[in-house]
Amino acid sequence: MPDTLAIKRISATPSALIPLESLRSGGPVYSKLVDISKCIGCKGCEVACKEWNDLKVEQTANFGSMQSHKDLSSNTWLLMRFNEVEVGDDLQWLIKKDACLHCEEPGCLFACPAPGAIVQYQNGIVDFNQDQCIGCQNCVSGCPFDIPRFDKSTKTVAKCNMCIDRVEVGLEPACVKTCPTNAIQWGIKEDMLALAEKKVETMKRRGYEHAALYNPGGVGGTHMMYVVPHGDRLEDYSLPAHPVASPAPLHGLSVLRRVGSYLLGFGVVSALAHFLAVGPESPEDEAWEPKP
Amino acid sequence: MSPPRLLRFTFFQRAVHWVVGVTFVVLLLTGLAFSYPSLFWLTTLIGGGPAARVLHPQIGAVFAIGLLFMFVLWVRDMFLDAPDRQWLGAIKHYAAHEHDKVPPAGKYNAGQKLFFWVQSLLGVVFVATGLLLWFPESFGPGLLNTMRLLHYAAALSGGLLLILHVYLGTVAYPGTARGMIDGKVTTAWARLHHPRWSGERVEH
Amino acid sequence: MAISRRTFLKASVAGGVVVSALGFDLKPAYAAVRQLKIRNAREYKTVCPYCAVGCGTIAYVHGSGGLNTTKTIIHVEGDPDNPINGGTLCPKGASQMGLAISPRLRKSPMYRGAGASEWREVDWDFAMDWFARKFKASRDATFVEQDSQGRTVNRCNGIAWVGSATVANEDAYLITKTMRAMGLTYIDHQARI
Amino acid sequence: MTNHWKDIKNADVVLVMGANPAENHPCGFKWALEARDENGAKLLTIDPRFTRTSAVADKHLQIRPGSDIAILGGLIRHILTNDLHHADYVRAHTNASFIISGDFGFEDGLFSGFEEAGSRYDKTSWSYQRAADGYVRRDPTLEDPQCVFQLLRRHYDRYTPAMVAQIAGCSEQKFLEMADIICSTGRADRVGTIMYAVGWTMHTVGSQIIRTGAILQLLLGNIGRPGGGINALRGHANVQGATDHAIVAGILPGYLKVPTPEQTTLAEHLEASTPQPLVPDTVNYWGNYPKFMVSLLKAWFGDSATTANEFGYHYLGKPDGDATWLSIWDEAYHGRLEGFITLGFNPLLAGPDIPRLLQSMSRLKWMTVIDPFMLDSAEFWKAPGMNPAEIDTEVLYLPTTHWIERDGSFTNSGRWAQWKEKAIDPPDGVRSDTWVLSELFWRVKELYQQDGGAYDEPIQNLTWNYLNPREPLLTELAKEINGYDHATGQLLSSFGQLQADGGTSSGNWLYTGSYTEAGNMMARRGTADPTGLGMHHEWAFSWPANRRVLYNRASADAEGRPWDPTRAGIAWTGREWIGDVPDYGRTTPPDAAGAFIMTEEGVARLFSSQMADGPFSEHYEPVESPTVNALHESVPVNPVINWYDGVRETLASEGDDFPHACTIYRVVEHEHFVTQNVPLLVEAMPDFFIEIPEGLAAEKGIENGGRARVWSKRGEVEGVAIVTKRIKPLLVNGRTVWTVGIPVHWGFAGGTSNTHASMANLLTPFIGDANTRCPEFKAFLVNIARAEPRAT
Repeated sequence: MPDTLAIKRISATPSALIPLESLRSGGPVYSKLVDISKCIGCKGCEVACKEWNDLKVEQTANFGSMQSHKDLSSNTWLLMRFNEVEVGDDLQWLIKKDACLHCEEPGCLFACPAPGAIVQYQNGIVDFNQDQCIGCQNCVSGCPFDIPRFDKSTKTVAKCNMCIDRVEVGLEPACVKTCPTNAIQWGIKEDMLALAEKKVETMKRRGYEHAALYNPGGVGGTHMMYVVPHGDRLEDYSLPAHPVASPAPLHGLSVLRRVGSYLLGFGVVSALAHFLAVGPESPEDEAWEPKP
Repeated sequence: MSPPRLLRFTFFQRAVHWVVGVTFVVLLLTGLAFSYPSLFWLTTLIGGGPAARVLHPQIGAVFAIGLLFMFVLWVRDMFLDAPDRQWLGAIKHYAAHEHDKVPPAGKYNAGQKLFFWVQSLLGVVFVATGLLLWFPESFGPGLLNTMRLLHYAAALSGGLLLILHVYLGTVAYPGTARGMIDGKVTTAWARLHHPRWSGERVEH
Repeated sequence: MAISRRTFLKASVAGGVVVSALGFDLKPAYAAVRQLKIRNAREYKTVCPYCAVGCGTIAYVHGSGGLNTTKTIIHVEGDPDNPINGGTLCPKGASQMGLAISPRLRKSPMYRGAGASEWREVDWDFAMDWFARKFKASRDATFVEQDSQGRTVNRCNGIAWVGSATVANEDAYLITKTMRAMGLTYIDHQARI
Repeated sequence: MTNHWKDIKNADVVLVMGANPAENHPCGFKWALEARDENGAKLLTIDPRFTRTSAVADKHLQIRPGSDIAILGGLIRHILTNDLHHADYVRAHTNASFIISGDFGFEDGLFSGFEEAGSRYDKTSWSYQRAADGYVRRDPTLEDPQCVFQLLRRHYDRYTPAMVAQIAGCSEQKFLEMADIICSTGRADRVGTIMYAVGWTMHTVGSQIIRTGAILQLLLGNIGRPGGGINALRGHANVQGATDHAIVAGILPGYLKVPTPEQTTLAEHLEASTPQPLVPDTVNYWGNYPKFMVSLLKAWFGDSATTANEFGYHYLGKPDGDATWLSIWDEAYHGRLEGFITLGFNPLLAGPDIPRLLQSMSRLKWMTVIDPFMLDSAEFWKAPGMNPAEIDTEVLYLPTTHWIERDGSFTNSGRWAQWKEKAIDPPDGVRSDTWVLSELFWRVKELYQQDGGAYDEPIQNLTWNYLNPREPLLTELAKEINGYDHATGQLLSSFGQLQADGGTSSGNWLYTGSYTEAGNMMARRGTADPTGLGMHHEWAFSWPANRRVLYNRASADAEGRPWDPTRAGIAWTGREWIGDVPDYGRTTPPDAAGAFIMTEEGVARLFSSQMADGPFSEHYEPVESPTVNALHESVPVNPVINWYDGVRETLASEGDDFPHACTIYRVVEHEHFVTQNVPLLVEAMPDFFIEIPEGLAAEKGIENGGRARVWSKRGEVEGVAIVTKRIKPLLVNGRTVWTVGIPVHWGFAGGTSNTHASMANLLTPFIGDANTRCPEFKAFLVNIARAEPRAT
């Protein structure tokens, strides 16, 4: 059964090595669409995610917020973040569903050195495979949205897998199914884009003149998109304005990789050149004969 | 009849050297595997990706201990003296095998001494950054990135040193490796490469 | 002696390539999707136990129902056919399996005597006997057949029943029926608070 | 709810006040957002806090806890001064034209007929003027100065925007912006709904707040219409059903009345309980009261209910006064109550004034707690500050099944009774509620048979015709509730078939039709929605008679044409009504009777003499208020509330330092106390907290995430401080008033979280509404200070 899911990319694996089944056309490409103007921050999605995926309950403590956890973790793949923002007289309680956006150009996958630890399916889902994960956390650096989280006990990294077990059999992810106000919707990405357009219009009609779709091009678009009432205040939702698939730390790494290969190559070549030029120096004339 | 031999390294010194050497090679190979997807197959040498991920820092710990012993064992011999400075001035003659233009070296020539110091410095970087990377959950991603870059940079420098070290110790100067295998070198070798030391240790 | 250090290295690297080529299996990379956990579960249509929106839910239950088995609830999610919630559930509803299997559910009657500082586990026969006798004693002691003006009132003043807004209609009805027949008038539930 | 959850999608304006549905009814709230986005409806919140509902609303107005009537009164004035009411609706479907006695008046905060001594009203002057034919005099022009419409105008004229702002602490301008939107639905083509909950009911003027909301909706012509109504959002799965089935003081199933001592015969009871028509053209459906009552007695006492014994009328206890929640506790407090039984309920934490409840519980002889979980109430003798050795109350705890281990039906807030399947078996050692109840019944009955005792005839004669008398099936009970025709032995299909002669039985007339010969109507799963309005007549059963919108006759005009054809409730075809199940005779012509068939007026009451505290509403301050009553200083609080002995001393009085308003509430992650047993929810909202406005926190040196202490005259709580922008300071009568918010969900009996036994109801006052005695949880006074961090 799982073989029917067509694969688009596999971490640290040249496309030539991607299994043959994946040459089939991919089937539907899905996307979540989160309408922030309908989100009431009820944490239904957060809880449904944990329940469906059998994620461990964590000991939390109220830190002066309606937010449950301070941050995502390997056992909390989805977190509702709350932010009170005041612009003049206008109080806005901004509530964002924070979880993997499933980038079309997944920085995590590009950064991953372990073949098969991150797989991108043609339906848009980017999934982590803990069996192959080596726990190096390059994916954490590679993610422009700061999503993957390391697990101390398993020494692997985990994040939202878009309930791939449900999607595979034609169900929607648990967060989508449960969302009480239909703030999270699910469907073919093209349909979701059309719906998003409608939602942006609705928001503009309601007076949110900066309403916008968040489907950043720097990562090739995402498979969880947001419709944001305040498109001009993305930072208040902690949404990066211009995320890219290879953020700065990875640049450093790739530069270093290149320098490294030149350096080691240089080492080998110069040793060889030296040897050819001057040869070995050994006391052979005298070494093997005892002195008279 | 075998040629007369001088004891260059004790058993303990050789053991320490090989512990450091072998662990470093394994670390370098697994490290390369982690940073170059095309070399990921190297992890297979020690049981595959996850095993390599678990073993790398543990081997690193052994490496660090070895390095510490190495430092203690050799540090007294590694301070540069006046002839060493002259030796350094004539390093190109040394490389060109112009034997007569190179000031005589003691047990260790100045290049070897510098190698020691650079290696020790890199060792500190390895251990410090490696420790942080071993327990990444305790540190922020920014710090970890810096540490990871430093770790990689040190690894690459170390790799370069390894190439140099192996080349010089084997192909370039035949007979050298024997000192690290059974501990003994020929007097001829010693006279050639470390005349001052061979003078001190004239065989009876 | 025949194998120098260099040749040894060469061999091992080649060996590594061979080993990896043989052992390098992509299969797990995409076969790791876990199977749908409710795939063989039986479905029961029920209603969320919390607020009064009345969300339809489906309880997924493992166990064939055979004589030697007990049913195990493994998951609850919204009933998409229900016109009210259309399959959605709030965090309480979405985690209601946690209530159904809460480790804090109790399985035995407990009794606390006057002045005691701890509970004592008791069996159902003791419990119900105690309950009925206390009930009758208090009813007998406080029952008023006629009030001071001689009007028939037939009420039991000494016992109060409270709850519940969380039981089914049929239970609620039986509570009212039984307690009113016993003459109780102090009857109330969560509607007021 | 007059309407139902999905119907909210049909509204043009959704006013959420005294409720926080995003928090407490998220899945029902979706329909408000559907209206907002699909209809272009305006979603408004009026609340002491900017809530999760406010976060998605178009506008929010912050008010002081307890100032609701001022706001609503201001809205009524706004309508009447600007002629925004739905004139045709008001004329056709309300008692606006009814003429009231010339003796009726209102002065200085008191309606006419106030009796100082008894703190009650003599309601004689609150009556209609009668014409020679005995029916009420009416003035269709609404010009008569004594007609309800004119009285209404005069009464609410004092609620000027300035006065509203002064009382509620909001800005006049923001109030008016809100008013313009709310009052925009007084037209045929627009309709608005109100969603309210315990934010309205839990006040000393709770019932009157709701009445003011109802008056508002009637003036705007919104009652009975799809997308309209006044909708109480209930907080437990079966509050509605348990109320319908009358686990409630003062009523019997189907809102029949508990007999009183004065009603010495069934005939007297029926006469007193059966209203007489006040106009010639009213259906006066409660005229059928005798049929409902006799059928109930037949259901309960079967063959023992005969005309000879007045159908067992005297088997029912007749209380000598109020028997509601607060009175029960008061009986216990004074040592008059011996036994206390609680089932599926944690009464101690439910408050108010937990310290007082703890004392009350210690004075009981015995208590039985029946619940799947060990409750704080059962362990009251272990509460902080209690010494078990000094408490002689014997306590029995019985573990029982919960919802998923039983079938049966829950009736939701929208009156839909939905049948649920049993999913799993209860574990060994756990019994059903029905088993416990039957066992108690049989054991008591047998004890009486053996030993005799107080009047046991009703117990011996109670019908118990169940296959397994020790554990009746819920389907058997459902059928008993539905009722039988005794002549045929068949299940009834409509309460129209009920008889007053003992020929029928029905445990609850409202549920007749829920389990018929055609099967269990509550278990129906048809999803068809031909009207597109979300009525879903084939899904479950909605009382009464599967009607989805109450008073739906009022959704059409005098001629039976829907006010808005795109949102027709029912429509007259010339021969019959189509659409929803009509709240009217199916073939009764539109002009034959008034639209409100349940009233003896045939119309809805803008003026009602049935309330204890006035035929109109009036703003009275909470018993603990940070300010004077700006309307009438001499009558600050509701003059007819009941003061239990010793309660005045537990309230903040002059000279006490309790400057801040406080209100309590639920959060979305918890449902009262039971969810403390669900690990995922404890994770989602772990700790007791206190919501503090930024300015107040700064003044007190309280840091966000630090700890704060809040105390009232009755008790003290301590918890994590959430310092928020969502509560602003209010300018009330010239003084700045801060509001502090506290959630209710925590207790002391070992929830999975560490709460330090901070319970919101340690703070609340032991005082209730004048009509229902629902306690005033929502507005009281506290003080606040920083607390030092404590090890958790």
